[in-house]
This record gives sequence, C-alpha cells and structure tokens, in this order.
Amino acid sequence: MPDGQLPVLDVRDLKTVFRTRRGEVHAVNSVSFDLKPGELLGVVGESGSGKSVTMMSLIGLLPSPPAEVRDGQVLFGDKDLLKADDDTLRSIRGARIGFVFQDPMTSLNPVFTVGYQLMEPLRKHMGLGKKAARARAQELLELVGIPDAGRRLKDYPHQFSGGMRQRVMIAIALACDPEVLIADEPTTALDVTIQAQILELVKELRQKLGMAIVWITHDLGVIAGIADRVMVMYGGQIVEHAPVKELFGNPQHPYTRALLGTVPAMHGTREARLRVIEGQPPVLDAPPAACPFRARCTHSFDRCERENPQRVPVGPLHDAACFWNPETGGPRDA
Amino acid sequence: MLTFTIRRLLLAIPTLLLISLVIFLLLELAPGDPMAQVPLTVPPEVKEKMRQALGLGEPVHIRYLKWIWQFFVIEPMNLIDAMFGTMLAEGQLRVISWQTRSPVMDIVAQRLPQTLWVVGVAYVVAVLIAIPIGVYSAYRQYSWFDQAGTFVTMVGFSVPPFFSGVLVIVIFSVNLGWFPSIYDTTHRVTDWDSFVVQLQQMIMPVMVLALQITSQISRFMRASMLDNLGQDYVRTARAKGMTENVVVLMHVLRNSMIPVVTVIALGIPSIFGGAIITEQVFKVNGIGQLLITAIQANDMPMVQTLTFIFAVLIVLFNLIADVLYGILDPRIRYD
Amino acid sequence: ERGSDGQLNIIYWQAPSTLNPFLSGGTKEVESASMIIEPLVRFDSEGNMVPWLAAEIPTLENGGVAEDLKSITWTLKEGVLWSDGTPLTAADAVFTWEYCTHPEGGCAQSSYFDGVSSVEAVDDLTIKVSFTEAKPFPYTAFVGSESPIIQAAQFADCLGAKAPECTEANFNPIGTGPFMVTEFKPNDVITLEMNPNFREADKPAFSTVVFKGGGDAAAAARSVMETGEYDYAWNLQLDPMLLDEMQSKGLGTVVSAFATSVERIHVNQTNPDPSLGEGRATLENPHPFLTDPAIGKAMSMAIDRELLVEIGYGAGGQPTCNVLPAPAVYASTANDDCLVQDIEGAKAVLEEAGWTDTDGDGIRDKDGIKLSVLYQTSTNAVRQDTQALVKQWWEEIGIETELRNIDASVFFGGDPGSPDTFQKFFADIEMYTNNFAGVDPEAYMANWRCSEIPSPATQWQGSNMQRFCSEEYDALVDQLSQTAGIEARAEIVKQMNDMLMQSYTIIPLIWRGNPSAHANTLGGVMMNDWDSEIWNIKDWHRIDG
Amino acid sequence: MTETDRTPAAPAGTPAEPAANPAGAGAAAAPDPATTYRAPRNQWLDVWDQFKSHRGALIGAAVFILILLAVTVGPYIWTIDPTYIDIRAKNQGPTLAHPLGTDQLGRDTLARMLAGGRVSIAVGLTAMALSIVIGTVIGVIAGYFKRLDGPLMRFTDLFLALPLLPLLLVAVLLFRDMLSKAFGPEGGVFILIVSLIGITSWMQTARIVRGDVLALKEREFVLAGRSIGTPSRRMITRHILPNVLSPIMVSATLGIATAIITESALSFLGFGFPPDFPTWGRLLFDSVDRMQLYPERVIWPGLAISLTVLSVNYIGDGLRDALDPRIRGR
Amino acid sequence: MPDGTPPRKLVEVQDLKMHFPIYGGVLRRRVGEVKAVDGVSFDIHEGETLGLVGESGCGKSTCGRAVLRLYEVTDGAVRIEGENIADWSPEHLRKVRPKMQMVFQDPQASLNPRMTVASIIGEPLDEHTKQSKKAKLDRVYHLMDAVGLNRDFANRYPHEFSGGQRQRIGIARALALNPRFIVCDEPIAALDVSIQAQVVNLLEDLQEEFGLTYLFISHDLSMVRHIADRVAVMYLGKIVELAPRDALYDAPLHPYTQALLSAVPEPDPSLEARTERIILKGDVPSPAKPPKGCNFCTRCPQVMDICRQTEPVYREVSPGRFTACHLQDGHTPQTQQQQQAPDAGQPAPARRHEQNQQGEDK
Ligand SMILES: Nc1ncnc2c1ncn2[C@@H]1O[C@H](COP(=O)(O)OP(=O)(O)OP(=O)(O)O)[C@@H](O)[C@H]1O
Ligand SMILES: Nc1ncnc2c1ncn2[C@@H]1O[C@H](COP(=O)(O)OP(=O)(O)OP(=O)(O)O)[C@@H](O)[C@H]1O
Ligand SMILES: [Mg+2]
Ligand SMILES: [Mg+2]
Repeated sequence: MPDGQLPVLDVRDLKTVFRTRRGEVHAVNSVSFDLKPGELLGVVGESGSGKSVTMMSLIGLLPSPPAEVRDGQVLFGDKDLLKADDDTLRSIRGARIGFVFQDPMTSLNPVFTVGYQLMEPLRKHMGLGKKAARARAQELLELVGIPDAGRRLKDYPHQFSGGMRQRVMIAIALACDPEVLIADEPTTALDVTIQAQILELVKELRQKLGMAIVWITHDLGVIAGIADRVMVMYGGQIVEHAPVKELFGNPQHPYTRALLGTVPAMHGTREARLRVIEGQPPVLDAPPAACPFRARCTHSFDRCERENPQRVPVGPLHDAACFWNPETGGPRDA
Repeated sequence: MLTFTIRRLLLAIPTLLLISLVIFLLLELAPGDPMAQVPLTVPPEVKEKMRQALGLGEPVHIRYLKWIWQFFVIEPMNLIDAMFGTMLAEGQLRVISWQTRSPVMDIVAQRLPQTLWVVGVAYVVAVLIAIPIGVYSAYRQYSWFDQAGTFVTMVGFSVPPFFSGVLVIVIFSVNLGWFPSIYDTTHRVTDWDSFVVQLQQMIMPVMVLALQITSQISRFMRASMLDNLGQDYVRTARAKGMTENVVVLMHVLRNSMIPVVTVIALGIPSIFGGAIITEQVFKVNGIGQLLITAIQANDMPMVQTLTFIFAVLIVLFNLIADVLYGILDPRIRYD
Repeated sequence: ERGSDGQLNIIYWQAPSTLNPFLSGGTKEVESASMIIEPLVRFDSEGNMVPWLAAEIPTLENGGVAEDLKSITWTLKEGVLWSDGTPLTAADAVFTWEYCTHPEGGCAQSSYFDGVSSVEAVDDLTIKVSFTEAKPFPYTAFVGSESPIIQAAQFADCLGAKAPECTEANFNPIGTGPFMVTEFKPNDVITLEMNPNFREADKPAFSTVVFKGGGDAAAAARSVMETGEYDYAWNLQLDPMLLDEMQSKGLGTVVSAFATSVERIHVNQTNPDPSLGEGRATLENPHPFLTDPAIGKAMSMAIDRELLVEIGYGAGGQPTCNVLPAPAVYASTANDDCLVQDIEGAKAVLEEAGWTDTDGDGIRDKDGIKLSVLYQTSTNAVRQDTQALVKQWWEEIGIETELRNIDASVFFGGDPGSPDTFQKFFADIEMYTNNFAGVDPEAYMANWRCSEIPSPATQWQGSNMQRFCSEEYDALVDQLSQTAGIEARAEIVKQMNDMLMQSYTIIPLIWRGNPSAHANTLGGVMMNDWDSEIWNIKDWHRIDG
Repeated sequence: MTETDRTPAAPAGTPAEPAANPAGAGAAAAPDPATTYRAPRNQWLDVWDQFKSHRGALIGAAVFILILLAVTVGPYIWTIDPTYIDIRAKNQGPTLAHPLGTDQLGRDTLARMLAGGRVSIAVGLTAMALSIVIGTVIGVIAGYFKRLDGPLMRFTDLFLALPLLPLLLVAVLLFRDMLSKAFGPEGGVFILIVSLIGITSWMQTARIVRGDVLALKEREFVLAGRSIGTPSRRMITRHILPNVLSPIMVSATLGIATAIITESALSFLGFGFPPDFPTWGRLLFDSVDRMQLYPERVIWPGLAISLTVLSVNYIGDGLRDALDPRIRGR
Repeated sequence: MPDGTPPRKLVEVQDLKMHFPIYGGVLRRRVGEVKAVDGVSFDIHEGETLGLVGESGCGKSTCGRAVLRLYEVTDGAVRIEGENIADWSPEHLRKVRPKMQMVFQDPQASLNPRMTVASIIGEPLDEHTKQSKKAKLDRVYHLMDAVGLNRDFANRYPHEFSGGQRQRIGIARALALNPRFIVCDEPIAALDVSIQAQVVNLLEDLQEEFGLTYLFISHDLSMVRHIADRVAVMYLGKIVELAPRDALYDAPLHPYTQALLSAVPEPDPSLEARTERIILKGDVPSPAKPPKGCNFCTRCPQVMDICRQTEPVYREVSPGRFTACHLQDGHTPQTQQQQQAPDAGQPAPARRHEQNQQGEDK
C-alpha cells in the first residue's frame, strides 16, 4: 500500500465517555490511528471493546447525552471533525464518509422504499434531480449486484433478503462516492456464503472506486481476507496495530495471540482442546490506570498493574501496547 | 389486503348480528317504561293504550325480527329513495322512535351536522395539536417541555368535561362575554360572518373536547416516537447526513405514526357517541345527547338503533384501523 | 305592533319531542305546542277561566251548561283563522274529539274526554259536548293547554294507529295561535314565526321565536340571567341562593307561579316486606307500625318545612299542611299547626303512643317492633337534600331511616316488571310531587278511594299510593260528584282534605311553585301554573331594560 | 440528539454489564466474603431499587400513599360524620371547625372529601383490578392457545361494541336487590359500578396482552420451558405472566384513572352512586353549579382527582421502567 | 468418542418432515406450507456428536426441535432408543423429557429474564423430581459447579451475566436431569469468539464426563469441524450431504458443501490469498416455494438440466457417506465451470442414461 501518502483521516487521542446513572463509562481511551487513501484498515476486538463507539465518535453519530467526546482530534482533510458544527458534519456524513452498520435487518427504514432511501443522500449531497437520482440509484444497485435494479428500487426493505439489504446499505454508503467508507461489522449477521458474496463485492468495489475503508469485525478470518492493515482493540484502546500479514504472522500483544489461538482451524490438525481466554472483559468505569488486559493475561507482571502500556513500535509499521516481549518472553524495555 | 378486508367484512356480519341481538335483549331486560314521562295526571288506562300503540304488546322475538328487517332492509331503501328520488320504501314501516314518533334515522340525520361540526372538529384539532406535542416531548425526553406536557396532558385527562365545560362557560361567556354558552343548532353557515358566528359558538365545546383527546393521543404519540427514536434506521439516516428535521419528521415520524394512526382511527367511533357530556353542557344536541335523552325516555327503538350504529362504527373502524396498519406499514401483509 | 320586536329566545332545559300534545303528555310538549294550537278556554295566573277560542264561558246562568249538567255548548269566536288561512270551525273540535278518543290512537290527553258521550257541531261556530252522566264541572274537554283543538284538514289521515306516523303533522301542526312552526328538530330546537292570520291584529310583538331545548336548569338560568343570551328560561329548580346570586346580576328576574303541585310524603299502610311474596304491599298485610297515626303525626311534626323551602325551593315553594293547597276556595286551614317544627312535641306524641326506646339504641320500639323505615324517592338533587334533612330529624325523634333513590324513569315508569315503581311502593315511605290539571279537584280527590289502591289484581295500577282506605271518605267522593256550586263543593273538598291529613297517611311538605326566569327586557310575562307558562306569549313584548 | 432512555446500552448479546460483574479476574473468585449461601433476593427488591431512582415515580408514589392514608386513616382522625347536617353552618368557607368549609346543608367538606376519596379510590382500584384480571386472562389465553384466539378476539369485539349505559340499567334491575341484600345498599351499588366499569374496560388490556403473549411464545425461553416438560398451566404462570407484567402495569395505572373519571361521569348522567353518598366525582359535579359562589368547592375534588391521576401516572412510568429488566439491569 | 465396536444407535430419524401451514384467501384456507424440514434421515450413535450445518433458514433449528418433539411433526419417525417419540402421549412425553434436552441459540433469549439462576436451573427439577428444597438447591449448586459457574451467582438474574456465562446457565439447565441426548441449537452463534471456545470446551468436557450424545447445530463450520464426529449439511429443508467429519472437510461431494466450505474465511492471510473461493450467485429460495428439481439448482455453479427437473435421491454413495446430488449419480455438468470435478462417485455411463430416462419420465 502507498506509504508516503497523506492520510485522509487522522484520529488522534480520541476519548469518549458515556455518562450513565451508575457513573461514567470510558468506552474509548486515547485512540489514535490514521487511514490512507485507498487503504482497507481492519479493526478487530471483542464485543464491547469500543470499536463501534470509536467510529461513531468520529462523525458525531453517538447520541449525546449520554455520550460525550472528551478529547482528541479527528482530522479529515484539513478539518477537525470534532470541532465542526452540525451543518459541516452533515455535509460530510453520507457524502464524504459513508457508513455501513452491522444489522441489515433494522438499519433500513421499513416504511420507505429502498429507492427512496438510496436517493435521499444523492439528492441532498449531490443536488441531483429526481430523475437523475433515480438513474444513479439504479446504477448503484447494479453496482452492488442486485439484479433487476430498476424494479427493485420500488420495493421495501422487508422484500429483500438479509444479504441484499446489506448490499443496499453498502450502496447507500457508496452513493456519493465517499472518500472513506466505515463498515461496522457489516457481515456479522449474515451467512458464510452470503458473507463471501459481500466480501467479494467489497474487494471488487475497492478496486473500481478506490476509496479508503475501515472494516470493523470480530472475525479474524474476514480481516485476513481483505484488510491491508489491522488494528486490534481491547478495553477501549488499540493494543496492537500492524499490516495484516505481519499481525497474523507475528502477533506481539498477548491478547492478539490469544485471540488467534481460540479460532479452530478449518484445515490441518485438529486441536484436542480449544484454547480460551479466561476471565471477563474489563470494566470501563474509570480512565485506565493499568493495562486493561492484565487480569486475563498469562504474561502479566507487576508493572502491568501499575501502568497502562503505550503503543510502542515493535517492528516495521507494527506497534503494540504491551510491556511483554514475546521474542524474549520477558518484559520489553521501554 | 383485499381478501383480508373481504374476509373481515364477512366475519363482521355474524358479529354484528350477534351484537344487535345482545343489545336488543339487554334493552329488553332494562327497566323503565316509555310512559315514564307522561305526567302522573294521565290515568293508567290511557297510558296502557299508549303503550299498546307503541307495539309493546308483541312478543320479543317478533319485535327483534321486525327491527332487524326495518334496520337492514327498509332503512337502506329509504336512504336510496332519499338519494335518487326512487320510491322503493314507499309505505313501509320504518324504525319509529317511541318518543318523537318520527323515523329514528331522520332524527339521526338531523343530529349529524352538529356532532360532526363540534366533535369532529375537536377531534381534528386535538390530533393536530397532539402530534407535534408528542413528537417534541419524545424528541426532548425529560426536558422541561416534556415534563410540562406530561403534567398538562395528565391534568387534562383527569378533568371531567362537566367541570371544564362549565369552567370555560363561566370564564368566556359569563365573565368575558366572548362566546355564546349555548350552541345554536339552527345556525347556517352561508357567508363569512355566519362562519365567524359558527366558529364562536364552536370554540368552547371544541376546546373542552380537544383537551381530553389531545391528552390521550399525545401520550401515544410520545411513546411511539420514543420507541422509534432508538431504532437503528435513525442512526442510518443520520449517517447519510440528513438534517434533524428530515430524520425526525420524515423517518421517525412516519414510523411512529403507524400505531398512532390506528389509535386515531379507533377513536373515531367515539366522535359519534363519546361526547355525551360535552354535548349536554353546551347544548349541542348531537348524537350523544340524542342517546342520553332516548335512554332517559326509554325510547327503545332509538337506543337500540343508536347503540347498534355505534357498534357498526366500532367494528368498521376496527377493520379500517387494521387495513390502515397494513397500508402504512409495508411489512404487514394480511392474507 | 305585530312583529316589531324581533326575535324571542326561550330555553327549556328539557326539549320537546313532538308538537302534538295528544301524543306525548309532557309539560315541555304541551307548553311548546301552546304557542301554536289553542283550546277554547285558558286559565289565567289566578286559575280563572279566560275565553280563548270561545266567545264566552258557558255557565248554567247563561244557558251554556244544560240544566241536567249533561251537556255544555260552546260558541267559537268569529273570524278565527288557522295559520294556513282557512277558518276554524266546530268541525275541527269534533275531529279533535274523534282523534283523541280513537281506541288505537294512544291519546295522552284522553282523560279530558272522560265521560264525554259525543261532541257535535251544531253549526260552524257552535260545539255541543254531551256527557253520559251529569257533570257538575263540565269544563274539561277543550279547556286548558292540554286539550287544544287541532285542524281536521291536517290530521284527517292520522286517526288511530296512524297517528304516530304523521310525522309531518305532528312536528308542524297548523294552529290558531300567535306563532307557527318554521322548523322543528325533535328534542332540540323549534323555530317559529308569527302567524300572519292571528286573530289579534297587533300581536304577537315578536316576529320569530327560537325555542331551544336541552342542557340543565343551571345552564338555562345562566343563559337568561348571566349571559343574556335567552329571554325566558323554564323550570329553574335550583338552589335558591344560586338563583338569587344570578338575579343580582341585573339581567333577569325569577318569577314563580303556584298551582296545585305538592311535594308530599306517602306513608305506606301495607307491609312491603319481601318475604310476603304475592301479598307484599297489599291490603291483606297491614303495615306493622305505620298504621298507627301517631307515628305519621310525629313524623310530620318533626319536619321543618320552612327550612326545606329555604334549602331547596326558595321563592319556588311554600310550606304547606294540605295536600290540596289551591285554588284558594278549596284550601283548608285546619292543619296549619304543622308549619312549625316541633321535635319535642313529636317525641311526646310517640311517647304517648307507647313508642319508647327500650334498648337504648336511639331507635324507638314497641312490642319488639322497631321504628325503622325505608324512605324512597326519585333521583333529583333537591329531593336528596330533602331526604337527608328529613332523615336527620326523624332519627332525632327515634325513627331509624334508610334512604333510597330511584331513577325517575323507573320510579315513575309504571313498569309492572320493576319493583321500584312508586305504585308498587315496596318501601315504607315515599316522596314525590303530584298535582292536578285545571282547577277542579274532583278527580284528584277521588284518587284516595279504596278502589284506587294498586294491587297485583290491578297490575299495580291505581293512584292511592299510601293505600288509604275509608268508607267515609269514599262516601264523600260520591257526594262531591253530585254536588254543583263552588261553595258546596269546596266544603266537601276541604272535609276530604282534612280527613286525609288527619289520617297522617300523607304528609304534605311543600306547595311547589314553578320558578322560571325572564330577561328584564321582556315584558308581559304572567307566570301561570294552571295552564301553560307561556299561555299569553301573544302579549309578550320587548321593553327597554 | 437525545437518545431514548430505553435503548439498550449495547447491542443485545454483548456480554453483560461491566458494572454488574465483579471486575477482572476469574469470576470464580467471588468478592463475596460471606458464605456461598446468600439469602435469595426478592425480585421486588430490584424493582424497588430501580423505582427509587425515578424521581417522578417516587414523588408520585409518595403523593399516592398520602392520599391513600388520608382516605383510609383520615376518617378516624377527622371524625365528623360526612352525612351529618348542621344546617346553621351551611355554605361556610374554610374555618377551624371545617378546614375545607361546608356544603349547602352544612355538611363538612373535609369529611366528605375523605369519605368520597375512599369510595373513588376503592372504585378506581377494584375496577382496575377487575378489568386487568379479565383482560389478562383473556389476553393470555387468546395469545397462548391458538385455537381460542379467534373466538376470544371476536368476543372482545363484542364487548367493545356494548353500550355502557343500557348495560348499567339492566344490571341495576337484575342484581341490585340481590346485591344490596348481601352487601347493603351502597355496597351493592359499589359492586355494580365496579363490575360494570371493569367489564366494559378490559378489552384494551386483553389486546395488548395478547399481542405480547404472541411474541413471547416465540421466545426461546418458552420453548426451553417446553423442552423441560413444563405443563401449560405453569408455563403461563412461570414464564408468560411475569413477562407481560409491564404492559399490564401500564394498563393498570391508566385503568385507575379512567375508572375514577368514569365513575364521576356516571354520576353526571345520573347512574352512579346515590347522590347523598359522596364520591369525588359527585362532589365535583354537585359543586359545579355553585362554582362562582364557592369556587373552593370545585377545587378540592378537582385537585384530588387530578393529583390521584397524576401520581398514579408517574408511578406507572416508574414501574414500567422498574419492571423492564433491560432498564433495570443498567 | 466412538471406538472400534460399532456404537448403538441412540437416535434414528427417518424421513422427517415438518411443514408449517400457510393460510390465506378469504376463508383462511390452507393455501400452502413452509417446508422447513422436508424429509431428512440420519442416525446418531450413542456418545457421538453429529454436527448439523447449513445456511440460516434452511431448517436446522426446526429439525432439532422436531427431533425433541417440540413440534408435532408432519411426517416421518424419530426413534430414541428404538421408540418412536411421535407415538407418545403428552403425559408420557413429559415423563421422558429428562432423557433429551436442548441448549438454545441465544443465551439471552432462552433464559427467562425474570427468574434467578437458581430457579432457572432448578425448574426441571421442580417439574420432574420430588426432592426437598434443600436437595434441589444442592443439585443446583452441583450443576453450577459442573458448568463452571460460581455458586454465588445463584440469586442473580440472567441479565447480570456475560453471554458465555448465560450459555452455561442454559447448559446447566439442560444437564439438570441427567439427559442422554442434548440438541445444541447453535449454542455459540451469539457469543464472542473468545467465549465460544469456553463453551465448546465445556460441552466437550461434559460429553466426556457424562457420556452425552449431541446433535450440534451450527453454521460455524470451523467449530463443527472441531467438535463433531460426523457432519450433516442441510440446504432448504433437506440434508444434502452427511459424512464423517474428516471426509467431509477434506473432500466434500455436494456442490453446496463445497461452496460452503470454501466460503469460510481463514484467519490466515497467506492461506486466505491462496484459497479459491466459490462465490454463489443469487439468494436462497423460500422454503414455501422450493424450486422444481434439486433445491440447490438455482444457485448451483454446476447446475445441469436434470437438476431443474428431477430431485436427486439422498443415498449412501460410499460407506458412511450420504449425499443427494445428480453429480454423484453420474451426471456431468454440461456447462462446466472449471470447478474441480468431484471424484468420489463412480460414473457409470449406462446408469447415467437410465437415470436420465427416468428423470424425463417423471
Ligand atoms: N449508550 C451507551 N451508554 C453507556 N455505555 C455504552 C453505550 N454505548 C456503548 N457503551 C459502552 O461502550 C463500550 C464500547 O462499546 P462498542 O459498541 O463500541 O463496542 P464494540 O466493540 O463495537 O462491540 P460489538 O462488537 O459488540 O459491536 C461498551 O463497554 C459499552 O458497554
Ligand atoms: N413456526 C413456524 N411457522 C412457519 N414457518 C416457520 C416456523 N418456524 C420456522 N419456520 C420457517 O422454517 C424455515 C426453517 O427455519 P429454522 O428456524 O429451522 O431455520 P434455521 O436453519 O434454524 O435458521 P437459523 O440459522 O436462522 O436459526 C424458515 O424459513 C422459517 O421461516
Ligand atoms: Mg459494535
Ligand atoms: Mg435456528
């Protein structure tokens, strides 16, 4: 992937908290990453690790209250999205940053036709007339591989299968040729065969349209198939970040390593017993003063209890937030 | 949808026949006598004669069948006659009110305009007020507007119209002298001035009725909006860059209206009968007042016919509500 | 001058259901119709007869009444026209008689033709009414607002069973009165306009009338005395204080008229105990204690009638000790000591009769029988206030009282299937108002004959509610029917009244007037309870207030 | 943009609330120093915990309890007989002897308010209870047993169409004597009115409950119950009923309000309790005519009705939240 | 694990059909049916785990539920230890419920949110045993130990647990009455990857400890590979292939199985790049209107004319391997799509002809 290019999206030190009746939930803690044009950044991590919240914080989609973006910068081009006013954000959402959500069954409005929902951003952001918008909508549906697109524009979401709905969601996200596409677990609700269809589609579209993509999932297999770079999140933080091959080939953070170990293989030898990550995910009720993974970590030592490790480079384009060095099996020197 | 409607209509026939029978038997059992209003000075033999003249001597089932025949065959024929000038029902005995000795349907037709004017307008006004209140209360849940709205609507819900009605009369008619306290049913709207007069006399009953209806519908609206505001598609709409107006007023409202529209439709039958007290207070003399005077005068044919008309309307609007549900919500398929 | 005073607005809080008083005998129907159709004679506010369509009142003296008292001959005024321009003739009166006495017609006023054997048109203007027996008081048929004359031409096809079907005629009768109907909405509103053919050239003063019905008495009063929307409101039985307050606004005036209505308490002489089955409340089973006149007397003495008036009637009522308080010639003064409440006296009466409180529970008893009564009446705010007060007084003198109130349509409904009718009287005490129409009490006083006692045999029909039975009284009734001459008749009537009073089976409470209100700008109102309240509407006019 | 308070914090299926779990290491190492035998906690305790955190509901409950106390205990403290007539003291304004004044017969308004409240609230509570019981039974049966669904829903339609007033007249005729013999005249009317309001107002509840049961029947824990072999009866009591509790509660709170108001409307139409028998609706109705002379007399009952309805409504809001485990868990 | 001696058949399913009626028209007549399960047959041996995989909506859950007679089946027989459960009366069925239990897909939805853990796990005991309260509680604690739940959690409510813990509660409930046979209906589908492993391990441990027999329903093929001894693949209400695990994963016979296996993403970028995916086109047809002929014909990359005409027969193509595909019956695709030809079958030209004739006759 092109290296020297300027990132389209540069997130620095993002912090998001939720205010609830039982106190604050620190869902995202100092998350920084960037996204280069045309790149596909995979984000993995277990449920509740803050993947969605991070992405939704970027473009102000979190409900506020209870959510509050505390800190950080989100540079999109030359604008800081966190400081932008609502109008600016609205002109970016859907137009320059597209979003695909996890659940295709509920993400579409059940009472509007698919065509209407697809044409909405086209007319708003691209100022297309009705006719032009319809033509473009049909084009988009064809692009995502829905047969008989012209007729199906008039259908309602419930007349589409899950896979087709997810494709419609993708079409909506792509409608205005965004520079960035954020896909939040877009295939989790789908079957493997349908998932394979969608993944294939995304690969194809990426080649055709060349946009930057953030792909959230907790399925490592999916990431392995399509990502260029991967971010691993745990407890509201990025714990490891590397190009895809490097990550799978040389995982540095104990969580990543454990995660890779839990998935049974499709080929080769069968382990007699699956490896598990014991314990519970952390409680995010305070800004972390220690490593969030320490309680479940097989390699933790006293420093992990005292300090929250920062991301340090551990290889080419590879960084991890851990005090433990897998190569040496001992602590990593700062 | 069509077969669903047809099936429900077919099912409605036995239901309605059963309802009519139940109503008839109920009224048959009810105590009271159409002669109650005849002064005590009238001797009993005379009363007995008058009773016979009303057909009270005949056995129950004959009277029921007669009523059924008159209601389902002769009255529709009369309607046709009235509309097309035909003579189908010439000379046939219609459902006759014991009290006024005139055809029940004619009186009902006479009462409809004021009921529709007052109660209908109140309903429309109430709905028009309730929806924005409900929408905004939900959108700003727990804001002062929401809290105040809850408070006012609950108070509105708990104030019986015999009180609020007299209260507005005392304020606006007696003390301020702005509006007439008694509704003039003979008033005809012909030009602007008479329209203004009509508005003046409608304003208080409409206010009182609308308060109650608004209270209820705005609660429904709020609850429904709250349900929908949390849905995923709202987030999708925002992610598309739609303005809050579009998000709330197009996406959420449209979905929230689905259950509310059916609630509204189900409330319509009450237009025809539910405003009894308000009608009494303002002397609107609509259908509700007709029912209550008929009950007081033991005017069985009138009570029977009116309650049955309400039953028909209830069944009909139940059906309409279901159909509306199906039309508004593309996910619902009746079949 | 005719029609110069614009519109007259009248509100009756009960709306008329028809304009044919022969089909429905309610006050509202009769009075609304009285603007349109007229009788031969009306009663004025004092109860005197005033010739209306008749040229004069026939009497024995002027030969209008036959010597044998078996017929009366009326002469119509000349030149009276129906509102459609045709002349009124004797044939119309004949027709009216036929109409109302038709066996299938269910005429509500047929009692006015009781004993009438025939009505003949002697000539166009002369009507001869013959009776089967001698009638000492022959002024019944065609007298008063309940017995008006309808137009033969209009009702010709409406005889008998067809009467109710003539909606057009029933809702829009052609009359000789000052107004004629332009639109009739049953149970709602009547609009009328002046009758161009009315016999008095300069009347009525109002060109149109709106006769609105519906609502309640308070609202009607308010619309006359507080907002001034209406000129006349009928039957304002309201808290007297409230009426005073409204009157003080200066827009309207409350007026009342008294006729013969008396709010009274009936003391059941038979036993209403349900365990008696068929024999319940019949003469075979006398009441266990109420047959003792001492109890009735004590009950009557314990009541402060003045206070009842003050609380519930105001100017619309006067305390009375007679069941027949009017006309003046018939009113007895023999019982007037009941006007003053005497609790101690009442206790003494009971004491003397042997009713003492032996077990100290505050209720008097004798021979194991407790003075405990069930007191029923119809549902009506004033009646319930009265009930509450009376109950308190009676309990003070040691009579336990349970109250019950019954919906008026059931109580007065006369349905033989219902246990709650006032005729069945399945209670110890009941209270309501009764009166008689016209000025002659003969029929009214006959109500208390033994033969008038309701019983299963008569399908509970009958008017002797308290089951008073006295041969002596029955003899007086017969005597009255054979006596002519006001003085002689008055003597007998007073005697009957006193006999009833002293039996203490009826406890009269209040001589009820009829309070109505009219705007201060309305002139000519002469309250009248003997006839229609608006009997002289032709004379009403606008005055500058 | 406000998000509703009801949306779950995280998509369903995510591991449970961090706050509810002992932090960190192996859940087995429980932080509970006591024994493993912890006294079973009452579910209602959790409900109460949640309820407490709803300010409106708490105030509502306090007001409602106050009203309840006033009408139940009040008459023992304020011992003036509400039907005692002291004609010399009629139409008084508030005085020490009569804190709320007296009516046109000199009866003490406070005593009448207390006695009336007792009746009104009793009518509200029992009519509501009746309508809820009928509605729930019909709704659950219709929803749970597919075969009975059609007939029961038609039955519901029938009741929707039944007119209240004629029904009342008939019931009075048929049952009044029987009932007043058994329960005394006022008791009889009370039972009549309550049953009539109950009988004519359960339909809404039945529909809602049926809808919920239909949905619930498809939930897996019902299937799980079946796979265990739980018979229908216990299926309903154990699995279905507790889970339709929230909509029932909401219906119930609304039901109290409507019953109180319906009773007052019946008084207006002359079908309610005997006029000398005070209820709030009756007191309000009786004083409406004298509103201008004695405005306080409409204010007391009006205030009482509104306060009751309001407080019950807020309690309902709070209960709905408290009974919803999704919200309670948060 | 099955050893040398052929194990006893615990469950035999024969031509099981579960059709849900569709009503329609003015009179609400039955106008059709959803053929959720349309004639499946398989056996489960004592102590083994049979994996059942397939797409969402293909009828896996329905099949699992029908096997436990949670539905009244339309047709076919389910024998447990030789007895046909369809013949049992409701009361008898209730009595034998303890023998066969179920673990459900959604740990949240399958636990009554208003019951405590103790009462959820204790419910089967309440229904089927007459032990004292104390004994029951002991048993509940014992079960909680067995599935690795802290005894302290007994009085908590389901919502206070993580997904994995909830699923343990469900498993404890299923174990309460010492069943022989457990249907696991996608027990891990709703769980996080890191927790899935815990549950699967637990299931395996319990199987070892109590000698349980599982019908393990899942769409996670890699997990099925891990846990199952034999695997059945369902498509649109029918089993298209059933084979011992390794045979199936190494050499799938049915084109659908092939597509399914190839679609599983491999968490290894180097492998990922090398694998050739079979991307199916189109959507799954509705089970209310299955296509004529082979159910898979609308999406099959190797579809032939005969597939659109004749339904392939489900048969044993080699010992222990069952499939229903015309390719296995010796037909070759006319429109070759350069997929590697399945080599398991022995095409016999003569038979192919015969078969064709038959197909046209039908
Ligand atoms: N509205 C909210 N109120 C309080 N906490 C919230 C809210 N939304 C999310 N959180 C918390 O924020 C944290 C991160 O949630 P997030 O949805 O980003 O996780 P995720 O990684 O996307 O998980 P998944 O894979 O399940 O989508 C979680 O601990 C969650 O409990
Ligand atoms: N009660 C029912 N009535 C009608 N159709 C049903 C019913 N239950 C299931 N179906 C239908 O039967 C088919 C098979 O459903 P089933 O739940 O068995 O699929 P599945 O393979 O378990 O899917 P998933 O992986 O989503 O759980 C589906 O099309 C479903 O819509
Ligand atoms: Mg997420
Ligand atoms: Mg399933």
